[in-house]
Amino acid sequence: MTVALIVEQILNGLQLGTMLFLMASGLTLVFGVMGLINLAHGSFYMAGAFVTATVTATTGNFWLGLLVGVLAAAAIGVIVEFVIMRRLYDRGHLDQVLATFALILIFSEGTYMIFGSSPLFLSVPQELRGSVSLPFDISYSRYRLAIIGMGVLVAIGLYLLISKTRLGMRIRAGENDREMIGALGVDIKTLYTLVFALGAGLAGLAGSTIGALQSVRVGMGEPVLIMAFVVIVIGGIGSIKGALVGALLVGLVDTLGRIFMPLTLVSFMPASQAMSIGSAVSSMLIYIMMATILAFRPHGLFGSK
Amino acid sequence: MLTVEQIESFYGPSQALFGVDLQVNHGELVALMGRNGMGKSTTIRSVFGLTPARRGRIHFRGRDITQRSAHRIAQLGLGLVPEGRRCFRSLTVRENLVATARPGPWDLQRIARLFPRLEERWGQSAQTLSGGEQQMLAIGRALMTNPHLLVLDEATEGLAPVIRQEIWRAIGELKEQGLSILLVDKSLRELMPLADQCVVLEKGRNAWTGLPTELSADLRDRYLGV
Amino acid sequence: MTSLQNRFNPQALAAGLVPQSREHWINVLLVVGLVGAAMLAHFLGERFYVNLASRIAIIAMAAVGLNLALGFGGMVSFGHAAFFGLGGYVAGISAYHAFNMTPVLGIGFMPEGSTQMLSIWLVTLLVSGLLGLVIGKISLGTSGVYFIMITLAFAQMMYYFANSWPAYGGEDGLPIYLRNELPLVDTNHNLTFFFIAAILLLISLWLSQRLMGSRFGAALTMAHLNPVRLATAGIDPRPVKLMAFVISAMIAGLAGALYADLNRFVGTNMLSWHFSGELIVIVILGGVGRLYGPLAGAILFVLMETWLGGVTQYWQFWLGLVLLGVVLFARGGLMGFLAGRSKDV
Amino acid sequence: MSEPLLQVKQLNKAFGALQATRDVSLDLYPGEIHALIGPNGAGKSTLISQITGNLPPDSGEILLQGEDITGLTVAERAQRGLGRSFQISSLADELSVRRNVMIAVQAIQGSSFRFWKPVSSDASLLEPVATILERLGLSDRAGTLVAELSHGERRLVEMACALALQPRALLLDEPMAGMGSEGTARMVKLLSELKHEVPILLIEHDMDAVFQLADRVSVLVSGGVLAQGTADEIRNHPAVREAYLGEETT
Amino acid sequence: NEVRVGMITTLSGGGAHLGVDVRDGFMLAIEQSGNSDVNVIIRDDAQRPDLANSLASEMMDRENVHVMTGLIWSNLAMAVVPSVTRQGMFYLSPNAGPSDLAGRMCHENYFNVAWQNDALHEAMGQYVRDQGYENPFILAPNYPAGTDALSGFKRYYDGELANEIYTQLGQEDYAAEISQIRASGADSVFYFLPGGMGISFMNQYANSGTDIPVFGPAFSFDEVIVGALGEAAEGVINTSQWAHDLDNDTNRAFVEAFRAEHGRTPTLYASQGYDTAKLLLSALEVAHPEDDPDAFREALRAADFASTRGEFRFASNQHPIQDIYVREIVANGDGGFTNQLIGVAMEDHQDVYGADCGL
Ligand SMILES: Nc1ncnc2c1ncn2[C@@H]1O[C@H](COP(=O)(O)OP(=O)(O)OP(=O)(O)O)[C@@H](O)[C@H]1O
Ligand SMILES: Nc1ncnc2c1ncn2[C@@H]1O[C@H](COP(=O)(O)OP(=O)(O)OP(=O)(O)O)[C@@H](O)[C@H]1O
Ligand SMILES: [Mg+2]
Ligand SMILES: [Mg+2]
Repeated sequence: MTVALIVEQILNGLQLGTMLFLMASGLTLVFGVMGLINLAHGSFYMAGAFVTATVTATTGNFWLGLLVGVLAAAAIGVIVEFVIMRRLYDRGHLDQVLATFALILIFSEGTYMIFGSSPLFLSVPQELRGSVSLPFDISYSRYRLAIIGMGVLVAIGLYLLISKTRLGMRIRAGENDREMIGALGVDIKTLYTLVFALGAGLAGLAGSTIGALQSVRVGMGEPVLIMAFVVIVIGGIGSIKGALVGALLVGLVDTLGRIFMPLTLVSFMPASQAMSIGSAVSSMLIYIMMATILAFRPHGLFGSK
Repeated sequence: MLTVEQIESFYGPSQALFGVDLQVNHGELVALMGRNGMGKSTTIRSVFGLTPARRGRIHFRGRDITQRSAHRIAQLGLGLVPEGRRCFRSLTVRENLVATARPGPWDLQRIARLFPRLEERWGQSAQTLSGGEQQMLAIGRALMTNPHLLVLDEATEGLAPVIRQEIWRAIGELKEQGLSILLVDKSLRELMPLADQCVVLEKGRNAWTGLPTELSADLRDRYLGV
Repeated sequence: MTSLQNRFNPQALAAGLVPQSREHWINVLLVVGLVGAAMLAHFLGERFYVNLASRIAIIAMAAVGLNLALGFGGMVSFGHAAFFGLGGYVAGISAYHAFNMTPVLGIGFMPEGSTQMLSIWLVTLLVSGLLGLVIGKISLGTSGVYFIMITLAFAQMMYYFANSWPAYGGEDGLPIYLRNELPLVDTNHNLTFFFIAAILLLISLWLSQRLMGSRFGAALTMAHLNPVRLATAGIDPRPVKLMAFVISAMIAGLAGALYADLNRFVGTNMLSWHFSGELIVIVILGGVGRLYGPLAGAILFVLMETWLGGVTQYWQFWLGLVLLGVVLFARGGLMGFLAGRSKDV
Repeated sequence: MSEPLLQVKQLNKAFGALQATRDVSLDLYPGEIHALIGPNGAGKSTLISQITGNLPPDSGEILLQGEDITGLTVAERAQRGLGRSFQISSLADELSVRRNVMIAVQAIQGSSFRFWKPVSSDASLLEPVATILERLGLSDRAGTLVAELSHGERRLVEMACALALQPRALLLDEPMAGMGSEGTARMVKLLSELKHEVPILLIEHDMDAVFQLADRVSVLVSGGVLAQGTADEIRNHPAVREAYLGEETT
Repeated sequence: NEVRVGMITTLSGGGAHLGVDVRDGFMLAIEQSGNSDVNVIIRDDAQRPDLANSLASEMMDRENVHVMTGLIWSNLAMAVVPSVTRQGMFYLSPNAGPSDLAGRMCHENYFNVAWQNDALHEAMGQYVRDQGYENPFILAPNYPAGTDALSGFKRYYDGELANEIYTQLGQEDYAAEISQIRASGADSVFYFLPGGMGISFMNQYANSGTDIPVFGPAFSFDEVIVGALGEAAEGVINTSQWAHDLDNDTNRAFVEAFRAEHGRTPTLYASQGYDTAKLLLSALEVAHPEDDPDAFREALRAADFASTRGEFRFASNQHPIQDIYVREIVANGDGGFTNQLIGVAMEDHQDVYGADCGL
């Protein structure tokens, strides 16, 4: 195992992290800030990917597809918020869970009805194919680097929005006491619609970009959703910073665990057994990590009570 | 400026107001009085559209606001200091003040002058403020919206006498500056000299309305238990 | 309605859970309906519907378990599949070893499994209780969504473990050749099996009713609604919640054991987060913190699953719509809809 | 004078730079009402929270009947007879007044790990609750959900819960706040009776009430004790007037 | 006299396109036969064993079906097949072939018309060896089908391995594994990653610019997946018991008819569904499963039908003995990509589990 490979694996970890962050940021925003549990977040992820794939296929222009995909996701977000979520803010979290679970079913099957059961074709845009070479004679995928960059931008943008702008303050205030912020003259409803759309848009962005690297198919949102929840919980709900750190942590632990867990076990047991046990453990790794972190920091790394 | 006519309000099935009348004229300070649970806060909630009145009418600055949503009512220039403070926990003092501020004579400097204690805690999160500090913050927050009519529900609750005197002085000043005020408070002593008009509620109805000077001992005894 | 009348009814109030007349009748209706349907189906020779009834009863039982933690204790566990699946695997593994006469877990001194439901149930209660204790102890340090996720974490660990553990079939799962047995009765007879399930369901319902009516229930409710208040009164919320969690785990585990026997199969899907989610959905659907909510929820959910599946390929779409309808238009789930707003709790 | 029932010795608590409690020592004797007054943010509630165990002190110790309880949890202290009311009321809104109070009664009767006997028919619970509600004039509200009470009514329920614990020492954080003149009057009457059963550490900004009730008064200013003494001593204490009372005269 | 066929298959969730093709292939054959006595009841199992189980009991007890088929996934088959066959029901597997059902748990009423799970992997092991590759890098998800896949591969590839790794079930990001492959100095890559996992892997592999040749079973390269992969899949070699350009009359007719009806090229799953129906129909010619089960069973064993894969017969454990072909993914002229038959990896392949089967 060369240094170069180790460095490369660390890069891979960071990059998986940023991918997760793209998804988690929207979730933590809607969830921490509006106090809304949105299981359907994965559906926006899926929606983004499907629209992007379709538009790209018809126009042959990935970037146009990306744009439309993100907007579509946001638009769906607006509709969902307007028609359903609105009625659920003053209900308990549980009603939200049920409603958004229902939405998952509706979106997934709906996607079947529209697109059929086959996964769609969506590939990395020409400009970002192949890889660039970095120090330590590592060559690294251009597209993945681009995703890292995008993740960083989103992180900064959101951080500023929430903690620095008046809009951010109002959103947080609304989370504390909807009634009061209304009584002080802020139209919290519209505000929340905006935030929800933003969250959905981010999910769409994640779906479109990551879809090009993975697979665009029904149900693609669910595993990511779980991961994203893990991330925001580790980081501390509502904290963009937390989401970022959590995402990177999960990305690194997962990636490195997958590689090094078996390697370490090999020294104790026969190779193939080490492989299977190793990967068994590594697939539990992030959950073990989450449990441990929560056991000691019940509100995540950056969460506030 | 504000006229409330025969409003009836409900909490779910249970009725809290059975026809309340109320009028606040420009530059006036009206005191809303009554024992616990008589409907003072409910009246205020109804004015702000938080517990919309099912019957009756509410007009503010010439507009009918009976059915308007809370934020649109507030934007017309109604500032609320709610019962039980209800500061925004997770925001800092400063953020609490600016988050909902609207342009006008009241700004941070002026609040700081009114409540020096708060200025010392600009960066502290509201949930860790002392009860009294929260009260000051709630008042400051309402003033920052630069209202035409300031509504205070038990605004001096839990304040140290010195501070309370401060606040009464402040309220006095505000009145001088022509700000109209509707307030609920138990301490008649400070209220009487300021109030232009007293409205006493009893079981969700108007029991008595008049000048503070006319508020005779037996009225006080009957309606306020003093 | 109910909420009003009970205000002045110290009886109902104090417990907050003694069924109100209307709710009471609906509860009775649900139980009688289920049992009646099963028997009718049997005499019409519709074995399938008998099995369906058993399935409902078992799922409902698991949900009753969850409801104890989620509805009454405010502990939204997204990991109850862990207990359900564990129960299933106890039954499966036990039968497996009894079948090939090998020691359990391949460890020499262990017994060679068993096909006796009673002993299997006992073991199930034990292990799922223990697991509940461990998971609960660690998880109860957290609250809200953190609790949801930490419980999920534990379930996921078990899920991945089971998937990659070849000894008991991994993801392929573990068939049970013959249903495990009870003395005196033939568990392979559908109606008999249904009654076994139904009786255990009723026991767990009755149990949680007593529980919630008792002082423990009162403490649990307060631990849910306002722990600070409870502590100020001198009662530490943690052990109260933990106890509730353990009991809930045991019930879910037992249900799991039955489920494995019903399907003559146990697989990792019994441990998957989808199943945890489904349980939560059923509880909410029925009405959170309503004693018979889980039963109502299970009946609706399973019937929809079966019926819609026959009608259209896109049945999950319609299932979604129905669920959505319930949240939006039936506050407090089915029970809220049928029996009106729940009192006190 | 007899043994102090509650002793606070050299208590210190800082929030970052802010010294919220500075070397505070005070004691509470049987049969007395000891009022704790001071400007807003002086550290009164913080002090109470440390006594009840909601906040850990940085240094100092707290004795209840001579026993050091500094290390105990909230629940343990409550079991040893420390009752409190919160400044910002903390009740279970979704439950009826009766059930809120009942928990306290249940607590002092010991084990909550009784799984069988239904509380609904448990006279040993219902009767004490009824008595207390009677005493606070809440009887007709017994069945009402706390969420449906007016502000003042909630404060009364707070009191009821504290009383139900039959505490050895009672810590009240602004019980009169938002109470209305009549309510205040009733509360004053109640406390003056009560102090013979249980000594009270009373935080209150309503000076009329304080000076009517208090046997002794401690004045807390920016975390430290500025003055201690009888009501009259304090009333005319120049520093106190300057820091707290202002020109208010009674 | 009507014949009721219960088809429990996966029509929703991640793996839906397999079920859909099995169904479409099956129904196509039924329609073509014009046999109006055959009545097929189709239900979606949502890839859930417990649901499949309850559907099975519904099929038997309510719909009174005579024959069952349709299951896609091994774990569902394990949940359903043993209990239904034990109750005397005939089950024809159009896809899943777990080793237990081929071996110690085989049953006279259970016929597998597709393959035993290891078949394609074994054939690929053979092929890779024949092509003279010396250290392949092999990977699969860490679950039974995955471990079976790799052991199947190794059963016929007995040379060195660059590395053997198990990925996570449902894993979507393979950057780490791909880096590993590049660093391993392998001369070939064999992977079995069903469904979305495979698409993700291949996408990322292609994008990473690694040019080590890739081999795999057809499961990861059916026409649908190839469509989703586009040029990313170009040049990949995969083994299949069938190919759409396989040159025999039945197949030509089938592919043509399928394209005509569904406007897409059939996948191997479609062909399996089609063959299953053909087998069923051929046996129905002889006997009705209810009136004379033994004759019906014998007729099935005879496998006297024209298969889309040409030669087809059953081994004693009632699993296929068939040729396994090699296909390469090439551009199909009009911008898309498709599988092209390039040879035979193994003739008369037969699984190794039959030995443990009592039949
Ligand atoms: N959320 C609510 N739900 C139901 N009833 C309520 C609610 N809030 C208040 N009430 C009832 O409405 C009546 C009036 O309450 P309100 O708060 O207006 O009284 P108040 O005059 O403000 O009393 P206080 O001086 O104690 O604040 C009371 O009887 C109270 O019980
Ligand atoms: N967690 C905390 N972090 C930082 N500062 C705190 C925290 N809790 C309290 N404080 C500060 O400590 C000081 C004392 O607060 P405390 O609530 O004890 O005041 P108080 O005497 O009760 O005032 P009041 O009479 O207004 O209730 C206040 O200035 C408050 O801002
Ligand atoms: Mg009020
Ligand atoms: Mg205080």
